[in-house]
Amino acid sequence: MSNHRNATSLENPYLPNPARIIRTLPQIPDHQLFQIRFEKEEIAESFRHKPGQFVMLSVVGTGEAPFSISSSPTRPGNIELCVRRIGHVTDALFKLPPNALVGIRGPYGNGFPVEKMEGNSLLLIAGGLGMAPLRSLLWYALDNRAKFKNVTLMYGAKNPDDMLFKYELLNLIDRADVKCLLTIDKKDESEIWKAHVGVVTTLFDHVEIDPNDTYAAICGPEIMFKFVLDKLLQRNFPKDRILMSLERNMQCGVGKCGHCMVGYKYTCLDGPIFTYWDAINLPEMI
Amino acid sequence: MHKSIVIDHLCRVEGHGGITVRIKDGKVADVNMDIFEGPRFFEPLVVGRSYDEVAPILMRICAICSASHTVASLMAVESALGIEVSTQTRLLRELLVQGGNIESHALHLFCLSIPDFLGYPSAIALASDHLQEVKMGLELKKLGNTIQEAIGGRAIHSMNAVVGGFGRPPTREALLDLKGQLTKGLEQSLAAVDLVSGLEIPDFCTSPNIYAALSSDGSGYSLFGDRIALSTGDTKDIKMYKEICNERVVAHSHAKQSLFKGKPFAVGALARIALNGEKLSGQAKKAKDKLGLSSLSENMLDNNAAQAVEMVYSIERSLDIIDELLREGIKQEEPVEVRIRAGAGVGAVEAPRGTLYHSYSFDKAGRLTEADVITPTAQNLANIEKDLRISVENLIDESRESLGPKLEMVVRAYDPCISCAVHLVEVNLDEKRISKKESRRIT
Amino acid sequence: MKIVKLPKENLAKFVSSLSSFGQIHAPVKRGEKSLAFGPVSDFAQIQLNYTRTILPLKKYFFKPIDTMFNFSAEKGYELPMEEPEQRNVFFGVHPCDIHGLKILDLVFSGRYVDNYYFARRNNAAIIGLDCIPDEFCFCRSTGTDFVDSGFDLFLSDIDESYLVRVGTSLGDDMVKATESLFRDIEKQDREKYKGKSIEKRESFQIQIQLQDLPGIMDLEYDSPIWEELGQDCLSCGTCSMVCPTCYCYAVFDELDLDASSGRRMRRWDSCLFKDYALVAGGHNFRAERSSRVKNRFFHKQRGFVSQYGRPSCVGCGRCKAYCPAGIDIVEVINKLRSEIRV
Amino acid sequence: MGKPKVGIYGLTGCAGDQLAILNCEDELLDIAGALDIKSFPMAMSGGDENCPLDIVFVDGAVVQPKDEELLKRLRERATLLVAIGTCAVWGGLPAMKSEIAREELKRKVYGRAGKIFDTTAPQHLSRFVKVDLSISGCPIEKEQLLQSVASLLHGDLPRLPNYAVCTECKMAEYPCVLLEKGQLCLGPITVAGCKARCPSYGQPCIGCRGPVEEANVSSEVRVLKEKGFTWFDIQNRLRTFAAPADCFEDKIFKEGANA
Ligand SMILES: Cc1cc2nc3c(=O)[nH]c(=O)nc-3n(C[C@H](O)[C@H](O)[C@H](O)COP(=O)(O)OP(=O)(O)OC[C@H]3O[C@@H](n4cnc5c(N)ncnc54)[C@H](O)[C@@H]3O)c2cc1C
Ligand code: SF4
Ligand code: SF4
Ligand code: SF4
Repeated sequence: MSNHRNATSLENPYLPNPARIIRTLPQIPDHQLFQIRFEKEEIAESFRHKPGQFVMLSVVGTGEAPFSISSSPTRPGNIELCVRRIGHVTDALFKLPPNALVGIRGPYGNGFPVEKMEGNSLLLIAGGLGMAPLRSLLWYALDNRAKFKNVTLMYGAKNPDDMLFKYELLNLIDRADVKCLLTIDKKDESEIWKAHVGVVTTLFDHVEIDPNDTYAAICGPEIMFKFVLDKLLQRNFPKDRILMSLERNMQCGVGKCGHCMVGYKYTCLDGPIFTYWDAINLPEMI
Repeated sequence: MHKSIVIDHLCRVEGHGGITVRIKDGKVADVNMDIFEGPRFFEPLVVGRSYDEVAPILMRICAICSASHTVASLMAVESALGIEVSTQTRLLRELLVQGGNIESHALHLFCLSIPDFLGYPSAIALASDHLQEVKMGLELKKLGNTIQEAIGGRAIHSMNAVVGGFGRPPTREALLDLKGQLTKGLEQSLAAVDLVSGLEIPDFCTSPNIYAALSSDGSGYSLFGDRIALSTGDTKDIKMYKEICNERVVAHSHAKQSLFKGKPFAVGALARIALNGEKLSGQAKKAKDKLGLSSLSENMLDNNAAQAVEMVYSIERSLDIIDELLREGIKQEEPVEVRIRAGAGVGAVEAPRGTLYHSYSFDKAGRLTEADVITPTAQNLANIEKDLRISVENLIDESRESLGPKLEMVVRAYDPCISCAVHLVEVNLDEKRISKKESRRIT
Repeated sequence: MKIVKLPKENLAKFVSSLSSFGQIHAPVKRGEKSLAFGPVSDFAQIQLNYTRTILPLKKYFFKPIDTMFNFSAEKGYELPMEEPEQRNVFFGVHPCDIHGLKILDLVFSGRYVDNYYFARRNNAAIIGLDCIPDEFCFCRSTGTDFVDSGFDLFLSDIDESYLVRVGTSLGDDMVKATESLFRDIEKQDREKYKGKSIEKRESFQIQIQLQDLPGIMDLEYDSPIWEELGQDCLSCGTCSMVCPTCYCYAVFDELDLDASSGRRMRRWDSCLFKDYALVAGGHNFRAERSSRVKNRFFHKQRGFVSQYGRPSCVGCGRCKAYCPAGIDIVEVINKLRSEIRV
Repeated sequence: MGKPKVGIYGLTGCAGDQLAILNCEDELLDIAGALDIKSFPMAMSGGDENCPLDIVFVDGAVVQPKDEELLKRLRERATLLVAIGTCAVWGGLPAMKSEIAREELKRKVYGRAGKIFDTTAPQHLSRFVKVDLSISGCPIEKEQLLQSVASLLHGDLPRLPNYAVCTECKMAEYPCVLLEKGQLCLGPITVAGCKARCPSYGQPCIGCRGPVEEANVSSEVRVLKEKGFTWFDIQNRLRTFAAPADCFEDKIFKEGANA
């Protein structure tokens, strides 16, 4: 007989833990921040994650989907997920009544290599919903400010109404310990927008970066990746200091179902954070 | 008789139909049973198809009597190609047809007719006051479906019954299981007879009818037979079915009508009981006597009682068939091998609503060259119009509101494939009696 | 390893005796030509000289469709009451299929352990049986024509007897339970076994080189072969279903009519399906059928090697034998290689 | 949340999918209890033919102007329109094609009297209106119907299989009728959901559920030709249940004829 006789005694990694949506904060159209707390206090208290990790969220009767944890591990207790309404599960999630029961399991994925990143400068580049995972990293860095050199955020949205965590981020603009560069693609005459205008890459003109003591973390739509990478590579950024979060179809989150496989890596186990070096070595990664 | 009528026919009429009645000067001018169901041109479309494709296509003429269509179609193909099937196949096919009969009759009685007699719009509404009865009806209906599924592979549109036999005959265990369910069903069908015996049957559509049904050589009541017997005393070989079903195209209908010697005739459960009722035995015979169906009925509304009797019959017969199959030992036999040749053949089955004919010709490559399908409802249409006319004449003084439902009741008694059985009655009464020439058309 | 001998005339008795160790499953006829593993009550049902069953043994441990747990609006997600898994004895498992199970063991263990798989796997006894390759088998090329572990007993045909290798203590118990049926092996048995082994080796009709394939796959990533295969492939999923090492699955929730309770289910999935790499919003990472076919080959022959140090193909020939479009893994590999040579 | 208001209607077809609803004998009263069935002409009298509906189930194909009118009216009344059955989803048998033109068919069946009937080229519902959910099958499978009703009650659309009959056939380990018996099987290009009913009885899939998304028809045709089937027979089978589907359009047919 096989040598896995004791495996049954382990807990079931697929079974979601009961949790409740304790608060929903509308962000922009079809995007909401969900504050979720595990029903079992011991789980709520002991739950720890790394920035960049994700959870599998189940809406009872509809299904399950992966979401990055938007809150920082430095502020445990509740988990925050910033969700875009786009399909079955997310639609059902948006329709749930207050305090609804959901299922959460995780955290999964590798997360950002924060230990390695410590002692370096951070350059966070986000577009659209890409801010969701980067927000976790941002607050992790700000709450552990002494461990990092310069912290810079570049975040672009189509217009001010499309900017996630807008007020939270606008408040950072005046902070001295972080360089928060917010930009919108185009400015409308009527808008009172004091920050930058133009695509994210134009923000590179406003920063000095030393590629050899900086980690860049990029998260956003595909086309943004391409242009941002061009900029970073022009500045001779080492390919293994460029970190990116990838999205794939995930049905299990724990490296079994196969869907998130790229080349020979599982996005759910070996990712979702990959270095650019990984990416160019994995077929179909980007 | 219109000589110009082509030989091919439209088959299915279930679905969207209607009634148009015109009364002029206190006299009935026109009574039309209209069929608006979109034509599907089954017969010419199936021309050119290989012999084994014919049944899967033509069984889909009708969902509710697809078992009968399947078997009639296979019999016609086999008769054309000279294929002899095994006794086991014949028994299984009969079982399939009995299953269809149980399902169809239960559906008609409990979901369409009984609510009618008791003044409810549907079985669902009926269930709020008579839950047990409705549940029983649904269980009987399910029994019919279970048989069709076990034998035909699917409750609607069997795929297991094929030319020459069955893809996979049921196992002994499956038959034993059916037997258990049938035994329970027999009790319920007797309760259904009691229920029907309590219904008050109005007599406004009473008039002499000519009945037609298949007649078998055997001693028992049957849904199969090589001859057509009529209550006029005439008999015909099924191959001569056209002499009975002289079809004509009528302007108000997408379906054609049948006349025998220029006269309308009726097929269906009541016709069968009228012609072959003496051959019933066991509980079915008792049920027939209990429901007073001993003499030739002139009231088509008695068809519901006839269906109740047949439900008992079909269950008893199914039990007999299963016993015979078990006695002989069910064999996992392959369908008979087909030797393709040119030929023509007719298959006929007593479907729930009456005699169903499929008639085909094949060329020497086994491709269909001609198909003719006559459904029971098509045969009944002229008789329905006759009964409607009588009813209108008998009820001429009634208001439009009370006349309409009664006419629907007449149509529904024929069980003309369910969807057209209900609500498509357009009553156009005399202008003098109604200010506007309004019409009521639902759907 | 303990090795004994079972005279062929004792096989029926021995197999019947196994029922005290669990329900016996063995290859039985399915249709006219096909075979399948199924429960047997009568030794005569067992097809001893079979080549392959339609599905490999994975169907028992990783079921085609399986309930994971239940849910309800009030209670959330709950594991159903655990029923003790039935003990099964699988008789007549060929080496490639044993290797297939060993690969699934790897996949379903690791950091996260798939209990559904192991609960059943741990209640299974495997009795292997040697075989003669047919025109589809290439397990010699994949190094899976012999096994040295993963079975409780393994039977090799040495003419009048079976040479029986005892792989586990459970296997030993099985032998012990009917000790009188077994004999000690003698010198000529050992010679026969070696002879048979050579005979088997020489009877392979297909040989392919796989050791350097990962590198070649990388080189041929953009080969026009993939485009051609994409045109032929029907995306029917057959290859994934029948493969002993395809383990992908999809998860879905099945609701009861009350619209508030139900079950979370999983079913076998295939990377050949259009939806496989589709993500919300409509982006499909493998929208082209050619990229999906390529993925299947890459995962088996390239990706799995990086992950687990060996390809996941065990050379059972099922995908080749059952692909309606006639896509032939051996031919594909040979084509990839010959393109290199040019 | 109140019970959804529901209508169940049929256009031109065998009404098998409405019957399939009635065939859920064990669940029928529960369904009727969970839904507010406003109209179901096949099974109830006195339905409300004007009220707005949350969900309308429609079976049958559009083969005459009357069907089109009814369909459009139902679309206006309903929030969600669910096509049930292959006729509604793909045209089904009413849209079956042959070499003969429709006018000719009419003449053949009705003679000169046929002139009085209006018919149009048979089409599936999505050619006329937006269809929110398609449940195919000839007839639909009870399980899929119940699954769909449950999801609709829950406020979602169900996720129905989007893979081929072959997959289900293999999952159930039926011998392949194409390879083992050499039968003309459409399993590789037909959408799953029936649990491979026909192969389970040793019969070929005749495609009654219509094509799977992205069906590779040209490859299927090639495979069947290699197995020795004539184009005539292949073509007939392909255009039995889903002739109007894009994947069976003329181009493919020309290719198939020549291939
Ligand atoms: C690591 C990771 C982190 C993410 N983080 C975030 C985040 O922070 N915020 C956010 O908004 N989104 C995030 N996403 C994306 C998010 O997971 C998707 O938006 C979510 O899965 C949408 O689910 P849905 O059911 O609403 O959408 P759907 O489109 O209905 O379904 C989503 C997935 O289910 C599959 N699916 C759809 N239909 C079927 C079917 N019939 N059968 C089987 N499968 C089907 C699709 O392939 C699709 O990938 C993340 C994704 C990943 C991988
Ligand atoms: S890829 Fe093909 S030959 Fe290899 S193990 Fe899978 S089914 Fe067998
Ligand atoms: S079995 Fe063949 S046709 Fe089917 S998905 Fe696999 S490679 Fe494609
Ligand atoms: S196997 Fe094919 S023809 Fe048979 S029921 Fe399924 S889809 Fe219909």
